[in-house]
Amino acid sequence: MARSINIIYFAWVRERLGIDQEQVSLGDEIETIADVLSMLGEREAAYADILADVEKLRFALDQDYGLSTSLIGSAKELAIFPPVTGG
Amino acid sequence: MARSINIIYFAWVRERLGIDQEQVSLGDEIETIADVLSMLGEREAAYADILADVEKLRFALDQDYGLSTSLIGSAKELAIFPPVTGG
Amino acid sequence: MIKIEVGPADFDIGAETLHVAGQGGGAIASFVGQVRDDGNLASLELEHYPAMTQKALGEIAEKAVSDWVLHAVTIVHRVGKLSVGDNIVLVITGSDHRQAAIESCSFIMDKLKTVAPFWKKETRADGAVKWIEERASDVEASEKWKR
Amino acid sequence: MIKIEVGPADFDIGAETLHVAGQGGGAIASFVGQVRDDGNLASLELEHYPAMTQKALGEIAEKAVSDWVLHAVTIVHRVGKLSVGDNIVLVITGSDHRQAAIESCSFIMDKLKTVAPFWKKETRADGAVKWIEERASDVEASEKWKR
Repeated sequence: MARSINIIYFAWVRERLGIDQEQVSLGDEIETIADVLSMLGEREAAYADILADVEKLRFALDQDYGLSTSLIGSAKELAIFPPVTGG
Repeated sequence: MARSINIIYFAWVRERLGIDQEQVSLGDEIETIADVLSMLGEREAAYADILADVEKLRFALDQDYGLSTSLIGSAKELAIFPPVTGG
Repeated sequence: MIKIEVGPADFDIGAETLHVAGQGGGAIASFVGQVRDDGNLASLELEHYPAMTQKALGEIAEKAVSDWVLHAVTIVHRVGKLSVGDNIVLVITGSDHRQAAIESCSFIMDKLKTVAPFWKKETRADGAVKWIEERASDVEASEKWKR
Repeated sequence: MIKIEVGPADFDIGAETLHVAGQGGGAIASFVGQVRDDGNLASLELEHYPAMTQKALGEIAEKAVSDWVLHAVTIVHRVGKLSVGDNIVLVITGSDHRQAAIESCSFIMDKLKTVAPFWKKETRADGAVKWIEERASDVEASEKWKR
């Protein structure tokens, strides 16, 4: 059965991609956040460029921080953003 | 020439002595704060009792902290009080 | 006892302090962060991740309450467009003891800086726009807590 | 830039914070100490040594300004008869950086507690009267600064 996830972008990631969120279907081979990033990059070259440096990105699965190696599991929302700078 | 100093008391020192300040003449033999305490105690037994434990007292000469061994010098005011408890 | 507010509205430091003080203890520590005038800043835009912000701030506050003996924690963080001198963030902690109040306030700010999903974009007087980058000193300050 | 007030009058935390914030920087830390309700406290009387208080608080503030980069320091300390919940002391520091603001605020409170010539006398609900004694934890907190 096809899984899907809502991917949500913030700050310069959102601005450079030109999109604030998108619903994406995940094939069975997609296990980790890194897999999602690869899939997005293969789909569109601009994504590969913008999301290339995972050191400059932070990730949250269903509003909890994750790493690029974190398993997507049954998460409904993946957020991709730069390091936070509030306060 | 006779020296004199104003001695000023605070908190329970003031209450137990029953006086908030007094002008006291100092003989030439009076060099340190401890000498002043001894002199006061010899003058009046109640003072000896109340000022007996220098560990429980703090001293200031002209509004700067001193120790019982500090020299009186030309100070005009000696304050005797318990450890401070503000804030 | 934990109060968290995130939104465009400004806050009233005096009123928020009274609110914390009213919950007991005699020691209230607070920190206010404002938009700092560094010479040619025109404005600051604060973006956040609404679904995650409340949760992240709530977890920081809960951790403070579990690690120090506190009567109250208030965190207010503004979002949207702000000008030089405007309030950005307010953290207030109330305790029986001043060290607990001050330390926990410092802890909350350090964690908020590195964990809460806010992003600042600055516009310079000449029109240049830039997303503020993470500072190494903030990461160090956050990591030093070991909690 | 250094403001020190000692007297019976209450203080307005919001107004005092604005005063510090108005002197620059974007980081304002404050501490408020109040008369704590520990169950049967009726009132608190604060005595001080007027000629020395201003000097002692001034020296603490000057030390803070020399050891941290601060735009402003405000210290307000009340004297006279106070009731449960009343404000006693307010310390506010303003800086470009939050650690400088928070640390210097903590330093000022620790030094004030052990150096500034104030004494508290408490009256219990049953009429018992007692001068508060120095706490070892306050002495330790003051000494840990090594400055």
